[in-house]
Amino acid sequence: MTQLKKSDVRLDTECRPDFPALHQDISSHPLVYLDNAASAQQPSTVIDAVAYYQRHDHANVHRGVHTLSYRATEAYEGARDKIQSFINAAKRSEIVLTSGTTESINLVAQSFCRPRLAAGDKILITHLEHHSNIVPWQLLCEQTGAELVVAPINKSGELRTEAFDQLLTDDVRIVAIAHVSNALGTINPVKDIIAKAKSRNIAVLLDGAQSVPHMPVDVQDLGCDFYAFSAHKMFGPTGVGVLFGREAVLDAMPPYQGGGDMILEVSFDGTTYNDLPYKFEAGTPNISGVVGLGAAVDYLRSVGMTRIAQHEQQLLEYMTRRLEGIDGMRLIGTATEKASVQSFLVDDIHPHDLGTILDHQGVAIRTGHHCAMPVMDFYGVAGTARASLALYNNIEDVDRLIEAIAKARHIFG
Amino acid sequence: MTQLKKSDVRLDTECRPDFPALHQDISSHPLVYLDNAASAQQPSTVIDAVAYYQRHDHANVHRGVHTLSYRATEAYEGARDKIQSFINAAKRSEIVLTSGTTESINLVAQSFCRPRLAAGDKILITHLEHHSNIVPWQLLCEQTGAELVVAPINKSGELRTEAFDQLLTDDVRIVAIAHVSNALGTINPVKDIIAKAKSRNIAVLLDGAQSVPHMPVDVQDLGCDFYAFSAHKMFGPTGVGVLFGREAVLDAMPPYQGGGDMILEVSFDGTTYNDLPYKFEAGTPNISGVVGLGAAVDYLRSVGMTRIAQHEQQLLEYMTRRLEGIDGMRLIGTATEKASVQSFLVDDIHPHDLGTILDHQGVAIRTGHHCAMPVMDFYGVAGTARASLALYNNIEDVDRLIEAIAKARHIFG
Amino acid sequence: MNAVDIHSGDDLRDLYRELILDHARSPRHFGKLDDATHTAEGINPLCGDKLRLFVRLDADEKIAAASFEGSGCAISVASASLLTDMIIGLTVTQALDSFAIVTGRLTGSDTDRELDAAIDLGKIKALDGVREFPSRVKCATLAWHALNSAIHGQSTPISTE
Amino acid sequence: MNAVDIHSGDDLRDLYRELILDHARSPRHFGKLDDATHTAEGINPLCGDKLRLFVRLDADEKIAAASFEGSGCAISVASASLLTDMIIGLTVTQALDSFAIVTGRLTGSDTDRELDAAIDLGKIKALDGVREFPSRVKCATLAWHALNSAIHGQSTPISTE
Ligand SMILES: Cc1ncc(COP(=O)(O)O)c(C=O)c1O
Ligand SMILES: Cc1ncc(COP(=O)(O)O)c(C=O)c1O
Repeated sequence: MTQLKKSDVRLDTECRPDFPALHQDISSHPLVYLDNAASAQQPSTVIDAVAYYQRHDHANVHRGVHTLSYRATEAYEGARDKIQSFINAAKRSEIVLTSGTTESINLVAQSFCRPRLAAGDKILITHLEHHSNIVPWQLLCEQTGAELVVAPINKSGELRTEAFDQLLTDDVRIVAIAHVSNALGTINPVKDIIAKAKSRNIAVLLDGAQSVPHMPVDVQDLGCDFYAFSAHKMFGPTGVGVLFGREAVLDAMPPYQGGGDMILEVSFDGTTYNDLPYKFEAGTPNISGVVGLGAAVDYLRSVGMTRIAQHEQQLLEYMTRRLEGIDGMRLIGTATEKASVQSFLVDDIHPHDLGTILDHQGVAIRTGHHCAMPVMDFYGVAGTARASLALYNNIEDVDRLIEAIAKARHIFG
Repeated sequence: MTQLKKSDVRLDTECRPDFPALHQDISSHPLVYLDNAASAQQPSTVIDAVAYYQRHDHANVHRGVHTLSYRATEAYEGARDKIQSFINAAKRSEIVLTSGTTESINLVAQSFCRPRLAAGDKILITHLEHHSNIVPWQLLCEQTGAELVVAPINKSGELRTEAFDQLLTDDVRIVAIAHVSNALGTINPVKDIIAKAKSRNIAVLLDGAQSVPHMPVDVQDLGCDFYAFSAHKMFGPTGVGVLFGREAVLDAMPPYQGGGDMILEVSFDGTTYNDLPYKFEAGTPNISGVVGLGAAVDYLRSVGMTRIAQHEQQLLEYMTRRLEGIDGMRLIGTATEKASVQSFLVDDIHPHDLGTILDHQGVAIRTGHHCAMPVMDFYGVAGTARASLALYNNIEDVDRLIEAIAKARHIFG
Repeated sequence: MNAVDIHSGDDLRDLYRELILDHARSPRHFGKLDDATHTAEGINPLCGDKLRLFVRLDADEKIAAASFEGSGCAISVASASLLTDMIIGLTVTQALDSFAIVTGRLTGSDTDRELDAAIDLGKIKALDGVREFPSRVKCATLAWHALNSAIHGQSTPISTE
Repeated sequence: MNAVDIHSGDDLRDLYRELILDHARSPRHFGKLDDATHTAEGINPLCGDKLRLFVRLDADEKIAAASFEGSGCAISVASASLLTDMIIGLTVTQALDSFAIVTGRLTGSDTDRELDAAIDLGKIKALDGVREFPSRVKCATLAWHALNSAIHGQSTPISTE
């Protein structure tokens, strides 16, 4: 059996003890968690930071003069600073805290695009997007008469760049594209895309839900206008996400939702909105969730994004090799540049049946369309099985996956 | 010193031990937390339910076949059932989980109202609303040319019902009104208002952020179309809220945000939306927050909403009497029907200075405009000090408040 | 992986019995029924199962023919196949009774012995293994819900999520 | 409440010194300056403080007159009042230096001794008590930020939230 070098890439030995959920049995087998692209587990530091906040520091933020409110505000705004530095945004006002990637993208569709779109304008996405980066644009097109243009992919699951270039015409108002595909693992050539779009003054949104947990991300280096991601995929809590937006762009946008905190003055004669980023944070935010996200950022930085990327890269190669070794295996998503995700089908076992049999052996994978039905249509399948890695996964996890698949083939055999 | 009857209304003795945050010193004084209208503290059962979920059951919901995903889905959907029964909604599909009251109201403004509003149509609110029930309608008016009509209040902070009746004309498309005012404590005559609106076929949204934690709420008995509230004011986590909507009304609305989970099928030729309530829950929801909200509902039911209302009513009466006894006291908000909140000003001490001095004695109150600037304008003040009660507050808390105010008067004296 | 085999063999074998695998591989009455009097679609967004059930009622309210088409996991396909096998020849009332019985059996929510006795479940009992797999119950009941709505003449697709 | 008095008396008394209370009650240079050459508004959404600062620069870039109007808590009003007292007669450079020094002193982020030495802080030191009350620092610095933006000719209201 091929082995990874046991050198400094064995992140898992270092990190696994930090994640309580990994240390449990499922159907009497130690859990192997390979559903990280759907949602990752949390280290104790995140869980404890949230609980500590609730036990000691909770109050509403921003408008309070009393001690707890001050502490809550410091904790909340302190997390924003951590996020800013984590993705290297130029200013803290560029970090808008949302409820997740989905809300971040909807915010851009409604606040940035909707007021400036005319019938016939185009929005350019790709065929490999997550529903969260499709449906908000479809809704927007219905509302405005704009047209959704979809750049095609090839059989490996890679963007067809020559076709993309042709679709990138001057009537495109925004390019919205996944940094990393959740169904296929493809890493898109986003720097190229941004350069081409910028040369035509077209705005670019990157859906970073699947990149931020797995590789270093530097929004200034990328040069995109918007970058959206979710805390729960990067070892933080659910219900929290981030929209990075360039200050000049955010400044020119009307608010998304109305409510407390996003205003400076409200009167029935007229209301003035608050400064960035508060203009986009209406209502009481997910304070404890943001505190948890701050702790998750601390955790990721302490491990180091480059080491994480290396570890996962090697593990992905190992997993791909092992999967390829199985008779009747069909890998879906075989791009040259890939991260942390492998979709597949075995024989004609329905992925859902496969998922059940694997779960019965303690191996958690996701099965189905992965919120990327157009990708499934492209490959002519109803769904796939998907194993997705995180920093805590290891060779043993992959071996358990392979053995469990063998058992499924045996049952269906 | 007047005393409450020590009978079964001493809820606080029963409940206080359950709330860890209450048992700490602030500036070397035991904390007196009177900022509940801004955000309430959480019982251990809520904090522990969230942490337990994170340690044992976390995965993404709805689309997973593996055990953790199943457990997470059960926990999430189980909380929805609890909420349904708590507010007595007819169906679980009427319970839409949102990020808070603010998002709930924005959802109604954008999905229910926006597609059906024409220039000149009216939206009727009142002068005592929270910014969350003003600004979404102002944004909507800008977007559609509709007109925001504001029903006046009287000096006690009560809705002027005869004026309201005159404003309730047939061109009103929705009445949006607080069940209980967060700045003044006024309980609005919502059953009357709903009856009048219904007789003209006008939709009604109630902002229940300040009612759900303090009194029994039965949405079927009320007969409103929408009811919005936030978990963090009812002893649950931040970042979670509820929109109750009548099934027939929700059914006829287009989705609010696009993304995962709110669809049945996505293709570039057209997308079909999911059933209720999922149509309105795009993206990964705040799973742990919803689990916490479920635990908060369990907590409230175990204590009993009628007992809570009685306890707070008696404590509010006591607090009002004690405040009235202070020289230079000006009570803001003196409606006959009130709940759990008292705003006030003392001498010409700026509320913010008062807040600091009280905090220094361990007494946490909120000061400022309470996200209700039009109310402040109405009374001609820049802000007020506000003490707001919850089930765990007691006579000693009120006594500490009174003493702390005396100290402030002494300093400014 | 001996531990796995020893421990988990039974539940899984119970779920994926030969009869189930057989019906999944070679579904009976598969295809469109051109002269159907009733039809309904069932969708299970969880696994992407999607099937359409066809029923032809004859003059005396008996099910003269039944078929289904679509795709899904082994459990939902086998369940649909077993369903068509079973309901042909039943009266509408018996078919609705069997809907109630089967869904009740599988969800554990309803075990009306009286009904149970009245109708011969036959091979449908092969689905019982699904009870140990709560996340799969919806696969097993999908076709039955479609049957119910087909008979009641509902036209929108029903979803078991 | 003896405990309160014994323990917390000092910090609070330090914050609300007589000088501060005096300036809060009877602010100096209060009102509009009709011939102002520079003006800016400061808003602190936290407590609803809102004030407008007026400055008149004479030909040789000295501050010939300064005033403010608006409303706010004792700390922000006293701070504005002390500010106007202090800056009249300073050069623009000195005024900007004192902005840097005062905000630095109060936030603890910047304690440039050199600057400190060059300018006589005088009564401004009465604001030092605010350092023990981090949530109030923004009240104390509000007028100073308004001064800074007035001189730099910014026209949108500045907010210290
Ligand atoms: C009456 C009222 N409505 C709406 C809100 C907004 O709630 P949230 O900030 O949780 O969205 C609040 C609380 O601040 C409130 O008191
Ligand atoms: C690529 C991608 N985009 C968007 C999303 C949506 O994220 P969320 O559900 O957290 O809003 C996901 C995760 O499901 C994703 O993988």
